[in-house]
Amino acid sequence: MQFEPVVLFFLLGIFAGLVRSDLKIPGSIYDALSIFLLLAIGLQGGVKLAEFPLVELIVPSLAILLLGSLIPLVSFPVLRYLGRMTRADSASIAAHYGSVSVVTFSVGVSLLAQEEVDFEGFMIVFLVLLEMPALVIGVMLARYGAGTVRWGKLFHEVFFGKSILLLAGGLVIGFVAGAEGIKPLDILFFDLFKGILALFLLEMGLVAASRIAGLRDYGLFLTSFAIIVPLLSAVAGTILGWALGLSVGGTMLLATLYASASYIAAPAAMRIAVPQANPALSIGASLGVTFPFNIFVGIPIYFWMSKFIHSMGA
Amino acid sequence: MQFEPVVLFFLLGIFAGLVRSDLKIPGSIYDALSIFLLLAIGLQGGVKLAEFPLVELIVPSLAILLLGSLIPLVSFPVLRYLGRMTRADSASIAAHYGSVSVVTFSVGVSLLAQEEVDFEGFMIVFLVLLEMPALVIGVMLARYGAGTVRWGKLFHEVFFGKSILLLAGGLVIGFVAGAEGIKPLDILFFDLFKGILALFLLEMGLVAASRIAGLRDYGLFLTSFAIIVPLLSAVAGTILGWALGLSVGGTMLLATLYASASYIAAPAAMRIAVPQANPALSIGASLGVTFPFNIFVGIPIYFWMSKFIHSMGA
Amino acid sequence: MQFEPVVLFFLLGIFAGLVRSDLKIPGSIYDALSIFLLLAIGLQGGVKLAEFPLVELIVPSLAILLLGSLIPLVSFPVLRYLGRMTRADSASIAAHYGSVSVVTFSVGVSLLAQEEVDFEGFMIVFLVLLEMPALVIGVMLARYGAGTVRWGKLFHEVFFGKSILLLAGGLVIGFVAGAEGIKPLDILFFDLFKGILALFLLEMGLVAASRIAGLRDYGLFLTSFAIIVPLLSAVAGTILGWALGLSVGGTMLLATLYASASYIAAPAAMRIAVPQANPALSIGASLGVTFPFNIFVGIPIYFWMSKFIHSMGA
Amino acid sequence: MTAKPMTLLVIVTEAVLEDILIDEITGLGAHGYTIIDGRGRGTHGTRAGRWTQGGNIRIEVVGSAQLCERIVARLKEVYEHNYGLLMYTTSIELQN
Amino acid sequence: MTAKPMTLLVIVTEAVLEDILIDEITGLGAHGYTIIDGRGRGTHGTRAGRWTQGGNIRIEVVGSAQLCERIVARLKEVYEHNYGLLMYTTSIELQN
Amino acid sequence: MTAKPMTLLVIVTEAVLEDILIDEITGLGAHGYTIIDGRGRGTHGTRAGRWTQGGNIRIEVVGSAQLCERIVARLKEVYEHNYGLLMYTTSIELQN
Ligand SMILES: Nc1ncnc2c1ncn2[C@@H]1O[C@H](COP(=O)(O)O)[C@@H](O)[C@H]1O
Ligand SMILES: Nc1ncnc2c1ncn2[C@@H]1O[C@H](COP(=O)(O)O)[C@@H](O)[C@H]1O
Ligand SMILES: Nc1ncnc2c1ncn2[C@@H]1O[C@H](COP(=O)(O)O)[C@@H](O)[C@H]1O
Ligand code: NA
Ligand code: NA
Ligand code: NA
Repeated sequence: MQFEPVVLFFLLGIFAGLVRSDLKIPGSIYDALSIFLLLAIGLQGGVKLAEFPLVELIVPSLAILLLGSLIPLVSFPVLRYLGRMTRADSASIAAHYGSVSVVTFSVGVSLLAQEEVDFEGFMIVFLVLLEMPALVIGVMLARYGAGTVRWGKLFHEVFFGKSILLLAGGLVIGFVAGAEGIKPLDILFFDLFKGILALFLLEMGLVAASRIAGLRDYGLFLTSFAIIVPLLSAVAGTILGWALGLSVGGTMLLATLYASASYIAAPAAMRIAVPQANPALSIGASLGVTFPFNIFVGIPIYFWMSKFIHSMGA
Repeated sequence: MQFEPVVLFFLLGIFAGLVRSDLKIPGSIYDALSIFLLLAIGLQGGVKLAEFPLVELIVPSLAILLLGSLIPLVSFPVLRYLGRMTRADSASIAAHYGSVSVVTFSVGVSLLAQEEVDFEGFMIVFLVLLEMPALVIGVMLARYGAGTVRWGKLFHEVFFGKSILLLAGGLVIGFVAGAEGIKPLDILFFDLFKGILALFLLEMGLVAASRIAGLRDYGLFLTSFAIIVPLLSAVAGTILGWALGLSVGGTMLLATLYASASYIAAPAAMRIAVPQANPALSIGASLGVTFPFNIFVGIPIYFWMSKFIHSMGA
Repeated sequence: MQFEPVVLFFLLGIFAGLVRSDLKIPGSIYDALSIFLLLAIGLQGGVKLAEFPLVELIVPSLAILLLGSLIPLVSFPVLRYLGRMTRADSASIAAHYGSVSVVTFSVGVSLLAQEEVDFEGFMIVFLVLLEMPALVIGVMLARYGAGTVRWGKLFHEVFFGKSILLLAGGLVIGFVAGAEGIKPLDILFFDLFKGILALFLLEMGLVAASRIAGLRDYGLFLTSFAIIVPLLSAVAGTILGWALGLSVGGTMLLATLYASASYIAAPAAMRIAVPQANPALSIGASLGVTFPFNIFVGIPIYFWMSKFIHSMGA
Repeated sequence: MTAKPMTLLVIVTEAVLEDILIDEITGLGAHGYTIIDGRGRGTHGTRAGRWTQGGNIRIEVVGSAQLCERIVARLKEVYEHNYGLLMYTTSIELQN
Repeated sequence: MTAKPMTLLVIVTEAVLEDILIDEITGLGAHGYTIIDGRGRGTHGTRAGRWTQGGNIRIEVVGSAQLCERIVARLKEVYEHNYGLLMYTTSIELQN
Repeated sequence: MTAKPMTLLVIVTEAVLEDILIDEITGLGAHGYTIIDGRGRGTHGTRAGRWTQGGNIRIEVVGSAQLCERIVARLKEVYEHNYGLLMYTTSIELQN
């Protein structure tokens, strides 16, 4: 199975957290690292997108969005009736798993670079597209028949929230400037990318450690949910990616997107829009179980699945 | 007209600000970026200066300082009598426009690099020299015949304030160490320069957006002032640069220096030394009008002017 | 004598501090820089260590630890009886000088790179090993026959404190990933190292300046102690390094380690474990005297000593 | 001295509510407020301020007793149930 | 209104004590606390907050007068001698 | 308990004044002060703390009523007119 050194920093962070080290990444540095990652991912996608006929993206985008929307819609009844969770918690968790994680995606990109496998630049467009709809679905599930939602505020938060804004902004800048215009920025946004991802994973490990500690409180059901749903979503993503004619790398990244759970955009949005939900449950599952699972086990599996389905098809 | 991709980040920042995104560059990151920019600009200048006979700088320095001092002296009566502003506001705004902006200068340097046009390293000496006198003139204009000024505190603030200190410090380090000694630092201070300038412009855009929103309060007079004075100053700078025998790049940078308005050193100094002045007016004009104008329209014009006057002279 | 441009940034920081400039490196940036330095030093060591038979390190490690433990044990009576300091102060200062400084070590590494002199990668293992025992000895000296020590807390603080954790964590990651696996991180952790060290030294200068100002309060005894003890420790380190068969670079770094005094780990540990000690004395000596002495005078001397003893032996 | 007796209301709550509470407070008539970042522990657990949105804020409002009462009543009604929230008042002398 | 009279205890001390004092305070029965970073000057000199460990923290505890007394007594006994420490109390109305 | 009744003076003002006000306060006889960074809104508009110099600071001084009166009088005279400034006092029990 493929080994990506960058995940060692995540392990170091988990270790530091578990032994209660005084190591802390200051909040402002964490913010700066995430601004960097989002912009860099966007720029990388934009540069690649510039060489691509955009209209050809419409059909695959719709297909990917449709399948992506099924994830929260299927997760909700599972959580609500199988897991006997409150309506608010079920909706909030469903939204987390329907949305995506930029860092998980980045580790996937990083593994592909390591393995020298190419991927379609427009995958980043899907990353942007997939971040949003699940949040809206989550809020609708939570409020169905009850109370009013401040939709305006929610849409604003989602569309102009910093993650979409930086991803989409980077995409546009990369697209407009093109590979040539971006060149003087390459060293910051491309060459340093992996090192900064490593530092980010260090912090992720620190935070995940505090979540892992609380795992037993969430129970067996939620822990299983946090592993099985990503795996099934990845299978669906692999099949769809292959059906859409994506490359091995692109198919693997689509599976990774479906399998990943949000822990930045979704928690903030749900805390405001579905305040009755207990944030410890949703963040605990997505950050304490799904994120490490994807980093260590999932991504190599999704890579293998993608290679497998492509070798079958061939 | 020349296009410099780095300004796209400024646009993204303005957009984020106007749509009231939650995107924020943490204060400490902003501080770190500006420490970096100031040091890097200083180092770049110092390295180039090391290859230059310093005595030859005395005469051009005096000429450039003299003409530079005219900017606040001419602006003051215009603001006071044509614009009917208070003495304090007129003096403070005059000081902002007499002083210079390091980021505007950096965008100019960046455009020259893009166009592969060289410039004299000692331009950075002028950047350092021009930052100060206008502030002193501004305070004198404000206090003329009234009250006492804490000159000691003001001079201390200006000479040992962080912007001069880092610029001049970088200049001296670059000068002492030379191109060879600085080499191991190149990758941080030279190769990353433009990427970090891009991040800085993102934050500038966010802040400029909040100023642009307040523009209508400042009125037509101040808005026109914030465009016309830089243009006229740039014309004067172009002529002087050409007369002093500067290259096309050097002439363009001198015009840019004259045209730029301070929004870091001047606001802090004026808030202490001329507290009666309304900071919203001076910062609004310099950051909400002049800075974007220079970035998008001014610098390409100044470049064209410099090429024009040199082709005429030839 | 060798000249390392990076120390010019330390001078700039001292200058800025002495003239009371408003220059400040934000706390979170300082934290980020130190996290970076510790990880980078660890990674560099780990990569080099990967090519080395580990068992051969056991004997030299023990010898180096033993001699290192003598430094606080000898310093304590000198401070207590010659310097007439309190038991707590003597113990705390002894602990500072028995422990080591990562930045001093980094400047040594930097000088070796400048001079293109190689050194043994496992030196970083000694850096990790030497940080701890002196702190434990210091606490024992302070508490001998008096009160109880929270040993559990102290050991936890020392072993899982961020400096050891990042150094050792980097070491392990570098060791596991190897030169090949670390390659995509090279540009961040190796190529940027010296530039970031320069920024760190700028902040060190700012802080040292505030300590230098208080020097006269510490008196002649402590000032002399802060120069003579490092010099003697370096002599011992040079002899031991040569006797252990280390290269010129390795010998010089061992001397530098012994000569350096802690100003991060030790102050934090002593403030908790020996609260009666006056932190102004120990930090003043280590940061206000020993650190600048080592940077400007000591390291070139230790380099010369190492070359001298090796040329004698040859 | 022209000190005016006034009420100081201190609100400690989740940072995620900052913008919303600013709207509430000024909407109810406060002429100003002061906000400080912090961390803490209460009945809703520990908020260590590690994550961008995971810290506390401490809002101070100086105003009339009636204003403070209105703000307290509104926040109790809408936010107390679902969010970490601590509110207390004390009497002060406004000096300017 | 259901305001309950309570005591607010404010402790300003060295940042290095944060974890230890949290243990003390909650060990003595406090249900919560709020911590804010700061800087300051006192009889132990200036702590400008420049170094990671070199700043002050300001801890607020809302509780009964007895609780606050217990905390004050304990901190005076153990920490006052060796650490920078300021403690004061005032009476407040807890609003929730 | 040896609690001493004292006055707490809280000053909220522009960060740019920090060094100057420290000189004023200690010059008027304060033995100490505590400063915290913040942001806020008042009659001089919003200071969101975005720019280095664009935030507020909150200064606490514990002292005698006379000291606090002197500081208030001085700050009103010199700074109130041109700078954002809020000052209030309350009585506290100093516990150490
Ligand atoms: N007894 C207390 N003393 C001081 N601060 C408190 C207290 N209880 C709660 N807080 C603060 O108020 C926040 C929200 O409280 P809670 O709703 O009880 O979780 C906590 O995170 C603390 O910062
Ligand atoms: N009179 C005072 N007013 C406000 N804060 C004070 C005062 N005295 C001390 N402090 C704060 O308490 C900390 C410790 O005080 P000390 O033990 O006197 O050094 C100082 O660093 C200040 O932040
Ligand atoms: N009513 C108030 N309640 C709490 N803080 C206030 C109030 N009014 C003003 N402030 C604070 O004091 C600062 C200066 O006030 P001002 O001079 O009114 O602009 C503001 O930026 C706020 O942080
Ligand atoms: Na997903
Ligand atoms: Na100008
Ligand atoms: Na040592």
